[in-house]
Amino acid sequence: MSDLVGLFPYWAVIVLMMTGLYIVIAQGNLVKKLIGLGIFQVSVFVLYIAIGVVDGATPPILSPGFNSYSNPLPSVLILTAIVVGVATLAVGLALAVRIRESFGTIEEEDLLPLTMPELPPDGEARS
Amino acid sequence: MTTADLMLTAILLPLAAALLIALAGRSPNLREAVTLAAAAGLAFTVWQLIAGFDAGTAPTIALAQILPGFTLMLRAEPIGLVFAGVAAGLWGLNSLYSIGYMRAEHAPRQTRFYACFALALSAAMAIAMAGNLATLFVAYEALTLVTYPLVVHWQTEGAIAGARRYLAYLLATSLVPFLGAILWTWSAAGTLDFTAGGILDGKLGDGALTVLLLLFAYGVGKAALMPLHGWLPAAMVAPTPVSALLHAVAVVKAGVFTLLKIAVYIFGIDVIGRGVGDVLIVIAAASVIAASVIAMTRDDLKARLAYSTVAQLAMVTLAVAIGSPLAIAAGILQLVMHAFGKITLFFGAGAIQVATHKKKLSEIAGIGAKLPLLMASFLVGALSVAGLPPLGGMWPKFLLLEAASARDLYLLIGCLGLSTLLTLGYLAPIFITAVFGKPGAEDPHALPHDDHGHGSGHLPLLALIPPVVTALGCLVLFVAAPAILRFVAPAIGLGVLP
Amino acid sequence: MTEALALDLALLPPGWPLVLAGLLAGLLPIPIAARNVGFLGLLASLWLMFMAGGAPVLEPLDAALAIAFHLVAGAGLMFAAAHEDRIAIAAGLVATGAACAALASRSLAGLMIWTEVIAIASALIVMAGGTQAAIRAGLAYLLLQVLAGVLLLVGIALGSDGTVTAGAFVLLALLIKAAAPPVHGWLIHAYAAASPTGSIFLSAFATKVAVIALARLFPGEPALIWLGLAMAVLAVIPTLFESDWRRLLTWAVVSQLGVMIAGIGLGTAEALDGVRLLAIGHVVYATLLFVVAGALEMRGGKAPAGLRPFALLAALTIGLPGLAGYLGKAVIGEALIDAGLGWADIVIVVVGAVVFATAGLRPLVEKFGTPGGERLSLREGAAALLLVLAGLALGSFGGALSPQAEAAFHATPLIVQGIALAAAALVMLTPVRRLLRQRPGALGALAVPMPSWVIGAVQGFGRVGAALDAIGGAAAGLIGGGGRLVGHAAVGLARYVSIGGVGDGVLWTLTVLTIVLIVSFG
Amino acid sequence: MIAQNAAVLVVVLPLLSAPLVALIRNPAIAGAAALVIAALDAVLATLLLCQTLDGTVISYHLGNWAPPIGIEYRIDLLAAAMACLLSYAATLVALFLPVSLQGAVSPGDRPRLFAAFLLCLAGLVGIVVTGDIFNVFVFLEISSLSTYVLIAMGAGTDRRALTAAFDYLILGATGATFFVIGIAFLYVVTGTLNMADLGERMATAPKRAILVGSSFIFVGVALKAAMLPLHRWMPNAYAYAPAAIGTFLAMTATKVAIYMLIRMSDFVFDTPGEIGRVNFAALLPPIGLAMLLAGSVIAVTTKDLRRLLAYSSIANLGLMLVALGLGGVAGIAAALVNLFNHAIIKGGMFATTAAVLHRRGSTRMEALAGLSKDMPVAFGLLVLGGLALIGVPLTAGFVSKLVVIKLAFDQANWLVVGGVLLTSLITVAYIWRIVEAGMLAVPEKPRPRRDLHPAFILPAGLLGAATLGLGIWSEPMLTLASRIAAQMIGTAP
Amino acid sequence: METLLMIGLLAALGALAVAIAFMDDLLVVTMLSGIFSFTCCAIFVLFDAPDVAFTEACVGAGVSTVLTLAAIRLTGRREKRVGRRASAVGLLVSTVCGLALVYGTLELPRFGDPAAPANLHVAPHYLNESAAEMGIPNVITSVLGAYRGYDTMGETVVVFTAALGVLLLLGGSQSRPLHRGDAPARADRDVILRSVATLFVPMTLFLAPYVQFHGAYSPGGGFQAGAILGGALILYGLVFGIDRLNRLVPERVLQVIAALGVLTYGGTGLVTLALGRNFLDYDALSAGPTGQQIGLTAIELGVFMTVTCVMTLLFQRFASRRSEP
Repeated sequence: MSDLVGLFPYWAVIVLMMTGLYIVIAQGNLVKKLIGLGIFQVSVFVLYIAIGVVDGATPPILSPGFNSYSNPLPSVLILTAIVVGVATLAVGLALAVRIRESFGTIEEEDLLPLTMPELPPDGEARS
Repeated sequence: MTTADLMLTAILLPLAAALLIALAGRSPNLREAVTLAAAAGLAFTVWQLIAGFDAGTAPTIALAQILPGFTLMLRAEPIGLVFAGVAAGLWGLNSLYSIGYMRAEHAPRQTRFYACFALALSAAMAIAMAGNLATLFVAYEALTLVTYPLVVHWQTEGAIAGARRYLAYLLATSLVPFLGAILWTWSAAGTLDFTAGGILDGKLGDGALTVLLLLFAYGVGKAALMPLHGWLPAAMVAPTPVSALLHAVAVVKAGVFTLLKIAVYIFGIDVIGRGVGDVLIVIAAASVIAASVIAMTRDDLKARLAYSTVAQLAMVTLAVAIGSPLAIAAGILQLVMHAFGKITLFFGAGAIQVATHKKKLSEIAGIGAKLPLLMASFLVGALSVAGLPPLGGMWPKFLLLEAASARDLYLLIGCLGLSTLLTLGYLAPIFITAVFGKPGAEDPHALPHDDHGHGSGHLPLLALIPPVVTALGCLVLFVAAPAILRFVAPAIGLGVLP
Repeated sequence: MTEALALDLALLPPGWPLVLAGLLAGLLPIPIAARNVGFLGLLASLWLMFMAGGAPVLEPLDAALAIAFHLVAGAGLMFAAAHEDRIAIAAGLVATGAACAALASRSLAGLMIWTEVIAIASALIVMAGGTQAAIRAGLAYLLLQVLAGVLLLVGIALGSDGTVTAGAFVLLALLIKAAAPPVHGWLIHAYAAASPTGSIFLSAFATKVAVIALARLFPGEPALIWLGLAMAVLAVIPTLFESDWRRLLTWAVVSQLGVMIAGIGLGTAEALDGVRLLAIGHVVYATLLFVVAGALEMRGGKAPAGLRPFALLAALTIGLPGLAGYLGKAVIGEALIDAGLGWADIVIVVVGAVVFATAGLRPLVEKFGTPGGERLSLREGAAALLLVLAGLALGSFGGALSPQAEAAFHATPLIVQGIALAAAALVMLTPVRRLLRQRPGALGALAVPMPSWVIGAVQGFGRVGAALDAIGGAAAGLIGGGGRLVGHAAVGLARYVSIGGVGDGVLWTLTVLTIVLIVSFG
Repeated sequence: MIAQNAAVLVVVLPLLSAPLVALIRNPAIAGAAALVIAALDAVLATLLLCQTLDGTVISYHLGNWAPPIGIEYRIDLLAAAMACLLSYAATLVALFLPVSLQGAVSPGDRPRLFAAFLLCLAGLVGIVVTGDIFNVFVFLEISSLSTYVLIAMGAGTDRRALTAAFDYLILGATGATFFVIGIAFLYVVTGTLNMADLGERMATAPKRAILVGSSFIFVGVALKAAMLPLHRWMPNAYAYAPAAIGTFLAMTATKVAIYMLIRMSDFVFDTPGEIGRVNFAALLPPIGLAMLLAGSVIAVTTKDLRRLLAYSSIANLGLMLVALGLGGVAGIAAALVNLFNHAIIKGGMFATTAAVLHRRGSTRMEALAGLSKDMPVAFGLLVLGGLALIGVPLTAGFVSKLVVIKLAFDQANWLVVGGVLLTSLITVAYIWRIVEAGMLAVPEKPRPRRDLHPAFILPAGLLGAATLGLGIWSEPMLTLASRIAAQMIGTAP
Repeated sequence: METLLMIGLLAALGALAVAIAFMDDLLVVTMLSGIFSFTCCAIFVLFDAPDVAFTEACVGAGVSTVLTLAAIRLTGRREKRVGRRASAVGLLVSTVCGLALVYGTLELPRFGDPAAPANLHVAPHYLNESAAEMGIPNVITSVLGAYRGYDTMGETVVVFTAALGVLLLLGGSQSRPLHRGDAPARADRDVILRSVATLFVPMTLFLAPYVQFHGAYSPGGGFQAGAILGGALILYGLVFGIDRLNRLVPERVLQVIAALGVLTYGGTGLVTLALGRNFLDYDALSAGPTGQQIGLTAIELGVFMTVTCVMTLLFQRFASRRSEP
């Protein structure tokens, strides 16, 4: 039972990861993919934070009266990762917008025939 | 100059010539003068090398190290010098002929043509003087590549396809079995240096050696051993001087020369002779016969000659496979003799084309009357290739017979005899049709000559002299063969000759 | 052997001026120059051979044969020049020179080399006949001679380890060259197909050199007696029925070669000298006959004035004692008698008489019936005269060449020969001869259709080649097709993995992760 | 001072100059600035190489916090050599970057593009020099983000650059996240992020977590290294990015991933060639061979020169993996020889392609017609590179292939021998398509002879010369590679 | 109790994720993902990581959601649902992979285990020594700004890179300014919204510096403060129109300040270098904790500048883009 509880956060994270990735895999809309990617990334945040938890501890802000603190390092790492995530999202969204403007769609199915390597180049500069 | 200097000169001179030719592209006369001068210079250099050769003091020149143990180095030795001599000697003639031919045909891209020709000679010289397998391989590949523009020269669809085939065969064989065999050798023997007596004895079992020898025989695709001969007929799309180069001077010769070197200095003659080469004997003999009979079916003169080359040079492979000093001597002589014979034939075929715009056996009936000297040369070349006395071509055949009889290979003797007859069987008709045939008799569709315009019957002197000279060469070589044998005898352990 | 050959090559062989002259003659564009070069070559060759200290190379009989060759060549040259037959001139000169060189050669290799040269030159002469038949015959001639040359070469090569087989190869080769049955067919077809000029040259060299070589290498080989006699008899029969003079002459040549081979088989010193003498004589009279026959043929069978005496002289030269043909045959006959083979002597005498009758007398009687041919030219006349004189000289002074020649002037042979010739004359000069009905190509079956066989063989190999080619093509196609199939499959697979939406890419990623995980756990 | 701090300056210089370059309004000045910065960076990297050549390992403590408390820059010979490769590649590309952007990117955008280029360089160098595994991730993201954007800039000539960038973004982010997940699993059982420390502490850690962690890291890096079948982003990225950027990526991006693979296998884990306790090395030769085959085979069918080169790169990466998988000092050395040589060869070819694109406006095969006539130098360089790819002797490519095959021979690994030799043939097939397209195809209209724009001459020429030079005089490269490999094996716990 | 809460929240996350997967209205999806982020925040708080929760709230739930919404305006709201071949395979592979991972977690230290290696090796140093070395109570800030300050600099650069990227993709020559009148529905006509916004924006303007400077003592710091200020500006833009935001803080200004932020951070490092110490060794600035604090302040300022400007910039680029092609 304690094992179950002790591992549950990890398993939840795994479910989240897989759901996120499944969205990326199975959903054709590029924005949706980015959202799926976001879920995937957030699941990693949860994973890290779960690693840093110490039973009965407080957040790592030193104050007298407490001597058990959670691990600060994962938090620091995840702060970084969150920023990376939003940066990636921003660039991805910008790309999606441009794709929509260039191709008229952001659905993978519709894009595939338009992006076949065999097609002649079709530059925006010229069009 | 020292031997070392001469060796470097032999390689660098054509290289420099190629550069100058490229620079002189604007002025055809200058360009061709450079070619001829370089050819003369090269012939002189190689002659100096041969004349001054002394096995005791022959130096080794290290050029570069590609990998530890895989070094580029040069060393002169008799077999290589013979090859170098042939190549250098025939280059000048071929160049003269090229000038006649290319100008008469109003060929485009002549600068590239002459430059690549010079490059090919440079590569051939490097092959000849390679001091180890690594160097030889490098030069071999270079030769393949620099001859590609020559083969594809006309750049027609057919030429492109033919050249593609040429390249595919040569690169495929050299990059897979040849390189593989080299590396295997390297791995087994720890060295790639050409060493008298070979480097593999005792390093691999006879079974492995047999496989290795086959890898080499097919890896050296330039040797055109059947069934990997397809590139040679395909390469006939090239201008005739190039075909002559491929067959006589550089490419195929480089192939069989490579095999000779491998036999003598990598395997060791005795090692092959004790049974390692037996499978190859069968393959080579079959190649001789099969290529000969296929040659009989070819109407296109150059294709016929190409298959002839396949057959004739399989004899060198055969010599390698028999594995006795006598056989190797036969191989070396065949290399020389076939060079002169076949270049004569190609000059002849090209000259026929220049003079009459005809390329096929079925079209050339009766043209000989206008070209007596040419046809006489052609005859001499054909007879020499067939191995009839008193022409140089007899020597290798004879020595091969002797070598075969020494090993009691009676079936092989039969094959060799048959091959001479077959050779006449496919070469004689060319001469006979041209000289004795009645125009139009054999080909009812043949047009009267006058329809072919300016070219009819006129043959530039420059396209005529070279075949005559090489035909005379065939004669001279008959007498000179013992001298060649004496020159190479120490290297291959051949008994004393007068 | 290599050493011996090398030595042979170190010296210029006798006859080289002729070879050179021949080459020049063939290539010089001016006919007159070609002819004159030829004469110059002949003179130079003779001078070198006999006056510049070259004589010791040759024994007297060989020297005589060499001179005969020169004379024949000279005659041929004159005759050929009259008919502007340049290839025949050139090749003939080369053949002459080579024949002389072959005579002088002391090694088998040298012999081989020069017989090959003769063969090549002769093949050219045959083909110069220009007809389809000539070309076919020429090719067959060439291939057979080369086959013989190859056998010779093999014999030499085998000879290096001294086996008996080597000898067999050499014998076989020489017999082919000497037109022994059953391979005599090449000669019949070739000589007949050649131009008249050509046949003049042809008759002289190739077979004689082979005979001399046989005499040197295989004297006293008993089998050769039988072979020779059979050859002589077999070949003489068609002469009775053949109406084409030159074809008839070719049979006669074979027949006489049979006599020579029989003599070689006997192998005594007397017989061998007889063979040599007969060879010399035969060179002269056969050529003379070909000249006459050629001259007639050139005029479409219309006899020119002045040819008939030459025909008569030619016929006489065949066998009349005191003329060229008699001496050798008589010496061989005596030798046969000495060896207790008197019946064989009878055979050769009869054969000789038949030849005299059919090749000499009967044409004389029958072929000159239609006059009106163009006048005999000076050159043709000179050619014939030269040969007649040669025959006379040989008949007169031939005895001096060999101590054995005296045997010919004993009573027996003279009487026997006289009877035989008389009988022959009797038959031919009376209507009895009509009993032997003649037609062109009679008994052609005896002249084994060699050219067809050879051409057939060549074509057969061609067919094999085509089949091989087809098989190769099919194999290449199969391999190529298979390769393409594999290639397409590979490309398809690779593209499937490589090209597509990003979702699939992530799916692949996840799949790989799963696999890696499972693999690493496992 | 600069010498002591070169370790950090080599990253910080381009990192901090990028914002400044982005602010410059004049594209010409910005381009020049980018060039100067890249060149200075190359000087710094060279300095590092000199410092580490004798086997010294530079350990630079950022913020002066000793590892594993703080972040450490740990520069051994491999890192220094990689830094050199990256910075020199950037310098050479910066030489023609402005020219190759003509017509593709509007002048106003260029300064920002140059900034992104510098950031990309900084990110890659940062990955190479760091000794902290999380720091790897941060700099990976810097380089990745800038790479996505740089690729998308190709939209000026081909709108598919956008989808290529997007695809790469999704896959790249997935890969990077995998990497972070891997770090988490390693961290949870070791408590450290310093790679050297991690390596030591892993010995006593629970195995399964290590397995999961290393699997994630392996797949994450494999994605970046375009390992089959995770290579799908790569051809599009190279083919549609602005030509100069494609050149830079071809020379650096996947190379850095391979570097990570080597680094992970050495620094963090037990045995070189192994990642975690699993012998991932065993996976590499089959994957590598599959890449060799697949890359080459597709290259034969492509219709665009840059795409062809990209697929060819996949094949060459396969060769590196094969070498790496063969293991040992020799294996790593062979992989490194391949890595550097391929960067040079492919860089030269991409640079030349960029020059062709600049003149022709297209790199489709049919656009190459007549190239040997009107751009002979460019054509010559392409052929030279092609020959090197085939593995023709006297080119660097031959050395690359030879070391691998020789090694396989010595190990009697016939599959590798056969596979590598056979793929040379397919290489011939696709290289010869270039030759035929450039030399034999007849152009629709003759063009005047206008060879490479001068800006391309130096980079393309230098790389071409190096292709030849390293093929003939390969000793420096071999020595360097074997020294690096020896050092890595030596420092492994 | 905490355990149950944790389980409940995690289960909610899972449910949200699944819901997101099956929704085809992107607007709804975006809102759900915002809720997802907020739920995460709750979990982070529960897991003793208030700083992360703070940041996730600002960045994940706030800025990300706004950016996505702005993007959806340009790309279309509806997802085209096509039955995808990959989905079944994808489901299968995800499941298998998930199971494999579950298997892989079995040996992990249990959740909250104080004896886990992660809690024993490096972290104790931060917890035990940072008070002496830094003199500030928030260990996360210490680690972020000092011990792993270099990572943070990289992170700042990542943010800057994102801005650079979006500018390259949607700005400069690629910008498609709104036509007059086709601006997105302006919310400033809604009195309530405007009033609330008028209240909120200044408040956040104050909140931001607080979070910035109090970061040493409580959750917060440059990132959070930047995100808050950026969020405030975005709110301003949302409510009062993007034109006014653009006029208030022009793109160029934002770009310059963002760059300056990076340079401030890097410059601090360079200053320490110039003072003869290692890069980002704040001891160079002053001895002991003071130096560290000076350094921390400087770099936090840099982060703040960059994050604020970049967030605003990102929103600007999306929001001020014409939607019709």
